[in-house]
Amino acid sequence: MTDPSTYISHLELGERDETFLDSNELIINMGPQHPATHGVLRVILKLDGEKVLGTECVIGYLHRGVEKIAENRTYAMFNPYVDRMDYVAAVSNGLGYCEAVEKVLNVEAPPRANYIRVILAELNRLASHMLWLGTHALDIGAITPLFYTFRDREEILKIFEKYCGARLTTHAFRIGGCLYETYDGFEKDVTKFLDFVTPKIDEYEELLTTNRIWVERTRNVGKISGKECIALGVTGPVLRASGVRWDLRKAQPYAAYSEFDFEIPIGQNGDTYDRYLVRMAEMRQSLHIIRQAVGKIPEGPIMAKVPKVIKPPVGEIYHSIEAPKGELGYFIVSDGSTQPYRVRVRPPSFVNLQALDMMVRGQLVADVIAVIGTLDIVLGEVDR
Amino acid sequence: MLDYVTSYLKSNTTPGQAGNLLWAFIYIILIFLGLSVAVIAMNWLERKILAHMQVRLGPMRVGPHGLLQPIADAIKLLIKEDIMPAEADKSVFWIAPVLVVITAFTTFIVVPFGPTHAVTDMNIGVLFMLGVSSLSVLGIVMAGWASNSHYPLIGALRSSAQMVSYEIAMGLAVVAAVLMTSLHGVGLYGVAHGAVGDGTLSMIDIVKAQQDQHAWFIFKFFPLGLIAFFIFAVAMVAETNRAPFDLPEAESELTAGFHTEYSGFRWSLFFLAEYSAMIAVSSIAVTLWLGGWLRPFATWLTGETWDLVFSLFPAATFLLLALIAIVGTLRMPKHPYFRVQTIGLAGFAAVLALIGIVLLMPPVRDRIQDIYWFSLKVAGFMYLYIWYRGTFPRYRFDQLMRVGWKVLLPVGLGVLILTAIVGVLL
Amino acid sequence: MVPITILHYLIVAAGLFVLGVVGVLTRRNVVIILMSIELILNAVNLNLVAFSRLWGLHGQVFAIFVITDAAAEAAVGLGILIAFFRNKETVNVDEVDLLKW
Amino acid sequence: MTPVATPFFFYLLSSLALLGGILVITRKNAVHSALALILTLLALAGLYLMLYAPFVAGVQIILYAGGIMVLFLFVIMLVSIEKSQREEQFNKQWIAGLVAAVALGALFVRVFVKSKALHDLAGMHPAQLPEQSNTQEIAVYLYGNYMLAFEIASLLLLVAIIGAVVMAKKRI
Repeated sequence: MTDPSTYISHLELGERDETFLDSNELIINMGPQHPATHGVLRVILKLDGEKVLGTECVIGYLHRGVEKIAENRTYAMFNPYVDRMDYVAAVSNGLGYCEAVEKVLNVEAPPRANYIRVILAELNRLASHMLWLGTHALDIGAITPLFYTFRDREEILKIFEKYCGARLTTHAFRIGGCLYETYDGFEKDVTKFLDFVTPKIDEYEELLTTNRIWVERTRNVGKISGKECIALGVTGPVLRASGVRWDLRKAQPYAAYSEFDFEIPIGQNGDTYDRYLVRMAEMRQSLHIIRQAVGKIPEGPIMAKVPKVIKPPVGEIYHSIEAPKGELGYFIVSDGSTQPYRVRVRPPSFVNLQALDMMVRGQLVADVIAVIGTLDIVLGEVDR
Repeated sequence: MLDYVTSYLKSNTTPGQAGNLLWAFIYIILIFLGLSVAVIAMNWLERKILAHMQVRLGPMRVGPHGLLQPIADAIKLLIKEDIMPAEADKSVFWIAPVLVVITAFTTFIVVPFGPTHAVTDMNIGVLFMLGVSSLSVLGIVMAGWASNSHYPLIGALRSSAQMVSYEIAMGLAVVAAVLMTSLHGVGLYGVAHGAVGDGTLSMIDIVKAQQDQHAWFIFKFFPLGLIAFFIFAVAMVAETNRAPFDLPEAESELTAGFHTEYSGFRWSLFFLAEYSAMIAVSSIAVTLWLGGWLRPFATWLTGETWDLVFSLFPAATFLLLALIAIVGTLRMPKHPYFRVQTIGLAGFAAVLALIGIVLLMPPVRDRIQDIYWFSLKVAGFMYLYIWYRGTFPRYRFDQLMRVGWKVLLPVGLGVLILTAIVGVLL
Repeated sequence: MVPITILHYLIVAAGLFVLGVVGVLTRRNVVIILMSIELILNAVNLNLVAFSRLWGLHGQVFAIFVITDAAAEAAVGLGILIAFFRNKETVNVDEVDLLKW
Repeated sequence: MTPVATPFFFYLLSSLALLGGILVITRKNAVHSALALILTLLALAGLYLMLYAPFVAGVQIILYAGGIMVLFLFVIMLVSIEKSQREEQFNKQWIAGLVAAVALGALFVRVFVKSKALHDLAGMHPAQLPEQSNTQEIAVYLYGNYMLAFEIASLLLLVAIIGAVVMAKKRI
């Protein structure tokens, strides 16, 4: 890991590109303290006036060594740490980790736990997309959706708080199932929330989808084809907006997803507008899934039989789930002790961020902002 | 003394034309104070209105309903440390905000708040306003360059390119309106008498022409006046660098644009200039298309009764505001903690009510009407500004230029030509 | 106080004109030379407008033409300046000593 | 619009104009020069107002101060000025240039002192121009007597636009 403060970029800064009027290129440091880089991302921009000649992301400002910490903690102790990676989708992180360890342990969570997991994970996807929508719109200059989405996200966080006592870094699941039984009126709360939020999503769309300026700012901006996405390993809504129908919830169903009927929304052009539409459709699909799940949560235990001291057999496992931002994978190597030998996280934000340079080359500074927003990165996850 | 005042008020000229330095001075002071109050009020209103559009409350802590918030902010800005970057060009850095403020305020010399309520009436009034307001671009370029930093420089370049481009469309729209002052129009759009009269660039005479022709220019040669007005209304938002054309200070892209390096008092000067420029361009729009100080329905609803009804509007507005404040007072939580705030709000309501009652008096009522209608129209534009900001995303630079050069400019030219043809032929 | 006559304006114009000539003849920076030319044009304009006070508006009309000219001149001059700067990386007028390179 | 305190404003504005002119030719930094030139231009606009030429004054402010000078500032920012600031400010033949300019100045002084025709001018009563319709009169001249010149001026501007683009842009 290079020290970010002394890091020199590979942008061939000395080399001159062809610029309009042969003026000098401008090297601009966007971030790490910048209102639109969603945290402490530093992007070095090489500009010809307003046109982007090249970019270079410098990351690591939020590096906390999560993967190294895992090697010094027991499996159960590491569980809360994963919540701190993608802190706007903590539930999904925990779900992925718990399922990965369950896979190493060869246990399976009981159906009731799986249903609760699905409901919470989908609620979390909604929350994550809402946060994305608000900040993305704010970056493009529409300030109002931010407040609308925060108002509605608050309702989700209230449900989380009621369920497990925490709002953001929930630590909702345990290895082998869930620790907490649903509280009285959980179903009622969730249903009420569904009824509350369905018209609200229409409200967001009303503000943006047909807004001329919004369409002009996002259409044909940051285009990326399905092939390029696959080549770069880009996943999640970004991949789906490029027309690739790939969703791990369908491709390799985990938790209880195989029991629900839902669709994978895809786009055609792979531009920022399509990604917006795909995420909006995903929010609707999430509502659809939750509505199915909440009606038929099976009775039964919420915790599988897991030994007090978790000591998985020697072996390695890769398990990935569809987090709100893309494929979130955990690669766990067990040496038979109580602590993992190695945990490697495949964070969707980190991989998706790679596409930034390809997407913004030749476009304008304003598009860099739009593309950073549309990639939906969380620096806690990029840097880990 | 009183005789002198009343004799002046009856003289029916502006102080500048009368060559009366004392009155010109008084008017300048009044306009300066009024503008400052307007900017402060605008600050509070923008936060409140925007907040309510965004399902939140806005400032609530400083004073009842945050009424004292702008004052608290002003004090904060004034006593803040004044930071000047080490590598900045000191003199230019210093002059830039002053220049911007001076140009913003100078334009108000020719703004007619009423037939006699202007500092002076220049026979190049519109030209003067456009010219002086175009000078503010210099201040912005200077600010961006003097900061010696990348973001301000890009912001300044964006801003100047934007202002220079939209000035052209704006000028064409203005010329179309000026042309209308000389065309009385008959036949199809017939109001009366055909002949081509004298055109004028004077702000007061433009409003008088609208009065004589019994039509606000926004309705004249329908839809030509409306299109010209629309062009101006778009260009003026771009000209003042407000959303959705606020690229020069696009927070998410350039942190704060040309005033990134400014802080404290100097920054507040930019703030002041921005809001007074908004009021200035709105005043041009009101003068040219919306009949300036003329009351609405001046030709339809005539007669003594209607005159009386319309002259009661200023008082009614203030009384309504007072009523709202009283309701607010009654709805204040009954808790000792809120006692000061409740009393403050009640006092505010009392002041508003007092103003309203003063405005009911016939001599004041007749005098204040012009100013009231003018301010009301300008306030409408101010509300639009806030509304835009709450609704629209931001344009991208190339799109902005495309709108300016490929849409507004040709349409403006077309409107100008059509206005001339319609005016002369029909 | 002496009443202000046309002569006063002519003296100011002459002063500006001389300042402009000094700038053109002595400075090395092309940008400043162009600005000095603007000074000269403005001196002429002041003369024209001053005379128009005596003999009708022709002077003012001509002043407007001069301003038009000044705009054209500035555009072309600054265009040349940019081309020059691109090739030589300087705005020093002493370096302009080749007709073609 | 009767100008008040005419001599005072005349001396104020003309000294500002001359001060600006001096600053233009003496500043090291081209941006400062440009700002000084703006000062001169605005002072001259004031003088035009005093000469009952409001339209020319307006055009001066819009075109010169608001347009041409912005162009100047743009170009100054485009070409880096740090280098030219460190260099020698005056060219090789600055002595000759200064002498020539001073000689011109001396000629002007002599003309102003000696010329009888000019002194007659001073005594001449200014023509009473129709102040209110000044702008219209100019328009009548522009589109009447000087129609051809007006069209040629527009052509000139077109040529200037194309020329500037051609020269500033290496590849089209």
